[in-house]
Amino acid sequence: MSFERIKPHFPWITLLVLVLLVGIANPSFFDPAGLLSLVSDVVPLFIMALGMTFAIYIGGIDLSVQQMANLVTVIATVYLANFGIGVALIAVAAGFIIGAFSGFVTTRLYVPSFVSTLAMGFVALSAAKYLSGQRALYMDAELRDASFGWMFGRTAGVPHELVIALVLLAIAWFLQTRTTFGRALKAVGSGELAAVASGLNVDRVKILAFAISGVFAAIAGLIFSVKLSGGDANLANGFLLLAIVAVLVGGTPLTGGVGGVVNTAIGTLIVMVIRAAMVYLEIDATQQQMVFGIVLIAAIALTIDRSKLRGVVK
Amino acid sequence: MTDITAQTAPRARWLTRERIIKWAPLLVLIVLVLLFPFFEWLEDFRESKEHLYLADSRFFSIRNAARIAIASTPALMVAIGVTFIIIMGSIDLSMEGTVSVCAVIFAFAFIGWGGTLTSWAWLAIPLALLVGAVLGFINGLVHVRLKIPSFMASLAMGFVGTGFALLLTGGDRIRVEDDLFRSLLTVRWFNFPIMCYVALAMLLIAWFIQSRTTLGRNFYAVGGGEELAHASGLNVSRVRIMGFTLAGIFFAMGALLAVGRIGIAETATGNNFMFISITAVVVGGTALWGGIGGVWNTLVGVLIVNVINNGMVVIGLPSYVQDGVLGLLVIAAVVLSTDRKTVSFVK
Amino acid sequence: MSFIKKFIQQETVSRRNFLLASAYGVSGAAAMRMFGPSPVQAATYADPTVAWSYRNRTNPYWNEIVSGGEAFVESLGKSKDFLTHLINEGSSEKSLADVKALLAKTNGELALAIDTNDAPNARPVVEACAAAGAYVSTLWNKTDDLHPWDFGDNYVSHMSWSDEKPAEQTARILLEAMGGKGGVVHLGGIASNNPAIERLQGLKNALADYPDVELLDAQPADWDTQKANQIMSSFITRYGDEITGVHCANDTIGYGVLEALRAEGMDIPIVTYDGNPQAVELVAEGKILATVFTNPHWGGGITASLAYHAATGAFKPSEEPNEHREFYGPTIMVTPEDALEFRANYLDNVPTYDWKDFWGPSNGPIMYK
Amino acid sequence: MYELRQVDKHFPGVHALKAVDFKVNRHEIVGLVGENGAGKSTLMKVIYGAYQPDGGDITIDGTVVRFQNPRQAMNHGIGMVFQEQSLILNLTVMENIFLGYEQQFVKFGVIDWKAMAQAAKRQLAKVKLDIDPATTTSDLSFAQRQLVELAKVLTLEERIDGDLVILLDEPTSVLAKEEVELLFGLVRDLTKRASFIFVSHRMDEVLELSDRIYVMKDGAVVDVVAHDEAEVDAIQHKMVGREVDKEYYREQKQKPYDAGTVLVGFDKVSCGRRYSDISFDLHPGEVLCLVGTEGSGREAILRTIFGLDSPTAGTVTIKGEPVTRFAAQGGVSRGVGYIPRERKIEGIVAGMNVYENMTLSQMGNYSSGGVLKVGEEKSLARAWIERLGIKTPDVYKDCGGLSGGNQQKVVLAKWRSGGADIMLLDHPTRGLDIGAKEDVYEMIREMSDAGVGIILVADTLEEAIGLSHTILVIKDGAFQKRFDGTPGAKPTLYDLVHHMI
Repeated sequence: MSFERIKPHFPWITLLVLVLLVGIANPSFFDPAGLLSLVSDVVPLFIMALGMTFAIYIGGIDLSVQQMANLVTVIATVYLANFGIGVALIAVAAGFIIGAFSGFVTTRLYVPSFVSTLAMGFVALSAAKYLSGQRALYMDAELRDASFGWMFGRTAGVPHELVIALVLLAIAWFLQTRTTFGRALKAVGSGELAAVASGLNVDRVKILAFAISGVFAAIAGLIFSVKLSGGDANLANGFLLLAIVAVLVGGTPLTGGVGGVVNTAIGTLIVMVIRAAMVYLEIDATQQQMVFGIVLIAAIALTIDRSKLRGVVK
Repeated sequence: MTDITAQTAPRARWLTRERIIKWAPLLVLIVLVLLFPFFEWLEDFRESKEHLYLADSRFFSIRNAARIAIASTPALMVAIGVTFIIIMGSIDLSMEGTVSVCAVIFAFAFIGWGGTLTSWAWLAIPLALLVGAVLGFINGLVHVRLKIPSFMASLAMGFVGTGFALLLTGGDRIRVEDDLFRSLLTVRWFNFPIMCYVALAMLLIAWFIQSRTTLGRNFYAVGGGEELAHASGLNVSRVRIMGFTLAGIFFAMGALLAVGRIGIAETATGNNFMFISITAVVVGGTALWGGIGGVWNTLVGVLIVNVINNGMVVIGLPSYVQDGVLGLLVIAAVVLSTDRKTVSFVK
Repeated sequence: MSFIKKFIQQETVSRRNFLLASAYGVSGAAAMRMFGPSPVQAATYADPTVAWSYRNRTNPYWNEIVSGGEAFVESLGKSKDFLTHLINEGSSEKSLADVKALLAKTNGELALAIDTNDAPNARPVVEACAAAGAYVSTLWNKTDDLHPWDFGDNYVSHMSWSDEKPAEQTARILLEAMGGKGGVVHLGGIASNNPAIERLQGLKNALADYPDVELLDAQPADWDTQKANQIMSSFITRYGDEITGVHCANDTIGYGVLEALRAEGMDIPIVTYDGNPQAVELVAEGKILATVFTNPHWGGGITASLAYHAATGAFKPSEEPNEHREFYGPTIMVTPEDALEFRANYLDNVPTYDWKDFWGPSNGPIMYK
Repeated sequence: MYELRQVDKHFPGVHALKAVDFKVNRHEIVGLVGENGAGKSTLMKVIYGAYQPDGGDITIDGTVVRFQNPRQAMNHGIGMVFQEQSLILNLTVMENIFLGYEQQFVKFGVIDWKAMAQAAKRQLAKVKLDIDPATTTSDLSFAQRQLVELAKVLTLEERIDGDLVILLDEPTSVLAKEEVELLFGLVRDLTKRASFIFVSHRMDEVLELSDRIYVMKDGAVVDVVAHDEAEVDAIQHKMVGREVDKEYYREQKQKPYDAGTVLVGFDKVSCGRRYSDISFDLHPGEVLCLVGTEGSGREAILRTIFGLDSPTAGTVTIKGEPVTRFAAQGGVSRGVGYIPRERKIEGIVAGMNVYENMTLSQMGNYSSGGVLKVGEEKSLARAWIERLGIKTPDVYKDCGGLSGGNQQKVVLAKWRSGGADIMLLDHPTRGLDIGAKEDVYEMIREMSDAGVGIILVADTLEEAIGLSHTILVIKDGAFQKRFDGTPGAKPTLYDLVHHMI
């Protein structure tokens, strides 16, 4: 039984073990400033994974997040001059609308989220290409600093990015555990039919989950855009699979109802450590991807709590 | 008193809702095939040019059909492979890696063993299929034995595959120049290159597996009710692993045709197959929750996706709206082919 | 041209004009007060780590770049493995994260050569290097408002290629081969990439002198062979025999186009770009009319060399003139006549370059429009 | 020939089988009766190999055997006809019949569909079912599917040389009278070849068919009676441990309802093919029982009231207001509570704890501005745990880990605490042990006293008769007859069955 009791803690134990392994192999990994910088760089990915958690938590998936972020980098860059910090609102609104539409297509039109979000991602990509005129755009530095300079300073040595991430994590955690919406999410993820039979408006909950995923993706895109002070229709490429991996490795399986945003924070850190390990352990460039895959299988095999995957494993 | 021993009454109406939904993907395909020539006609009409609908269409021509067929063949192979998995209610995302590895190993072996089909190099073909089978088998083992949901297991296996292909090539691309092998693309029978017939043959084999073999039928049993199938004495784990192995073989076939089409094997050979093949499967009417659909649906799905891609360029749609239009059309196609009355909820 | 396309293009043009006016109009000059660290006397290192960060290993272009980087470290009397590789897989996020990880690992004792994958990513990479005291040289991608001289010594140099002129030259070769009439299609790179934009512009410049040639269509093929293959077959459907020439944004696109033509039994002139060995081979066989060699081997080596020598203090970047900090790389036109000779000189026997001759083969300062 | 000796089976928190001795002789039909939760289904699962016993032996002809899975049991001649539909609906009839044993029709790797169809025909002929074996199973009626199940098990006849033991789990629950007789005729014929274990709730049928009857209670065999000595009353007494009397269904607590007020009004309501032209009124304090066979439309009526299904014709009024928009949220806000039959799937959310489940339908009452007041939720849960005697270590216990009766209590608590005054109970006692059932009956009476209108779809007819004020018999979606259930003047089982089938 003691093994059963340890199980839920596997994600962070895995993280700890990985950190120790890398650190032992190369002690410079433990340099606090370096670690802090590593962690703050993974923030956009983390925020995207945070949003994705909501989609996966109800048993779906959101494949539009990367294109959503692409679109937002373009929106932010194009409209910064007109609206200043107001582009944040536009970005969030765009994320909400596109996410909600994906959710609508999934719940009301019965298109599996795997396909509906993929398709909506294409729509967002088209919008990004159109808005950007298919060019890489960059922000005017003064305008960027005036509106979003606060995002990248440091207070008492703590990067503001990290603070933003923690605040968003806190919000997401609060949403998940302390609100009626979060409770409804859990009910939908663990037992949709029971949620229906309890009179919950399941469709609305699901649509909202996708909308939130869109909003977080938009925030991730915005931060990334400001960080890179520019935008184009491909800027956020490479986020999607990593964001999914971060959620899964954290121990939120695709079956829904298990895991949550804190798991995603751990999952993102695991991904970060694995990736940094490639650099720290000097893995040969041609071997990195294969090593990543193998470590991933091991990490997932360790972190998923099979006793909670009720029924058959598909 | 109802007489239970009698045959269920034949459907009175020919055009039932179920039947329409069953054939919806094909209807969508036909509509698309007629729609794009309409835009061509409209364009010429606006410019007051002579244009007889369909007859003067460039899209609606044998030669373009061949082009769409060529573009479809590798994706069709990959999509057929994943169809079996989806019928079981699982999913396989490892195709990009598997295709790359098979393509690269095939090319190395082919070049190394003589470089032409008339030498022992033909052995590279069975070797590639074997490699595909082995990768699929490992994928299935990871999924079934480690009890990792197939989504995660195959996603990670896909990373491993792509990484392995990169390790093999070191980033180089290998040209396969043998004229005999390339006759897949260059030699045409009845306007269609040989690779189309190869793909057709593989489709028939897949159909045969699906409809005439125990394994194929067991996929449906697992997808229709895994626990019930288990209770009936079916070795579900074995069926699953076999399914992933079979999918690997079809991925390898896709790799061979992809190399046949471009003449180049590289780590990037597998790129873009993942989303296109799963989209095609779903658009064709095979449900992601398993049990329904089949390889003919997948053929229709692959054709729908490729017809859209080809047609959008042919009618001169600007490139930046093409992605969005593809997305919306895919949603529309899936909506039309989903029987909303039999589905309780979808995630 | 399709009316749908016309309509949307008109829309785009007005949108783009609006966009340019808004993005560039307010303030042109880049201000580095808040973000960039103020230039200070930079520390130098006796034996910095040398790293190359690039897109992927699946494109022969990057393999050439890397071979240059490796040749350079070997010229230092070290083994090839001394060069650290960072591969971003087309992800700006990974590109930046990997650089940060390496900076942390080396504690800033780093000479980095990098293509940042996307222009906007250059700024945070350079800023991170400067903040850590590392030395960085960039290749290809950076935004126009980012300049080495704003960072003292740490941002050593930026090399790019002016693709417009060479692309125009290949286009002229193509248009001549077409007999100055007919229709041409262009298959481009990832639309937002600078080289993709310049190479298409080169074609358009050349077309101005050939009024009888129509640019039938131009679509992005994302530097991808398979995508190029599919787009080309669709072009053949749409335009059929109207296509009498193909202008490709790079060699890998060209391979896909050639195979599409081969499937149709068509034989029309095409030109490409980059001068990969396989493409040079095809030029020699006459299958490709021209490609442009940008000498990625030299580019890869010299970028690493510049960063390395600045890091060791062998030269002081801030004392160099601006044209030594931002300059164009060399371009060599490869045509069927000189393909064999070219191959013998550059590919079969890779020349041994003097990696301290930083600016010898370069091609003048970068000009902004 | 087939024998279980001192078989034990434990589940977390439950001693499901207690030293069970069980024996089947050649050519014998053995009846197995017991209340739900008495351990019948666990025993059957042990017999056909789905569960492995923790203690004791299984012997065939004196040899100890151990089955790892159902297939091994099948290879020893033990087959099962399932109560729940165990056919895979997207497969054809013949594929279902030979699922897992297709190899006999495979020549050179190819399935010979013709041979399989012929073989399937032969199997179907055994159960006198004349359908095309290539029919997709989902197109069959429930009764046809039941016969296909039997045909599937009978393939053992060809496959196994030794003795056969066939379990029939509630095979008659969806069959009409003639069909039942046909089935019994078949079974008697087949005793030449096989032994049967017959499990049913219909006591008369068990008595009619079985040579010996095992009676189970609380995981143990409490009696074995021979056919000739069997008496319904005595067996029922053994099953429930005491007289099945008025006390059991709390008939003494049944009080007249308030006929002046109408809570739910159905006026000529139809819902597609499920039911048509149904009219009734539900009053405060009334227990209205819908009686009919499986698929007769009982559940669909409940779902309409709750708002899950929209009627196609007619008017539904709840508390005087005609319902125009059918959605579960509307049902809940009108004070309707629904206790679904599939307790584990629709009743509770496994993976959520006790208080989370209890407030699921009424989160608005335990939150302000969307923020949950977890403290109040917990005190609510504690109050109801005490009030209903829910056995759980604490309020944090995952409801998926509670026993069936306690799960049902959580569901009841969910609705009662939310103030529902119209309760829809779909098989509320299914799978509960006697004590838990009595708790449920007690609660039904309590609710009834409190003026709650209850519509009940009961697990057994006895239950329906015992509990209800009013009984509506429905057959094939159409209203048949209304019975008044005033204590002392209750209809008999026969009255109801007569109209049901």
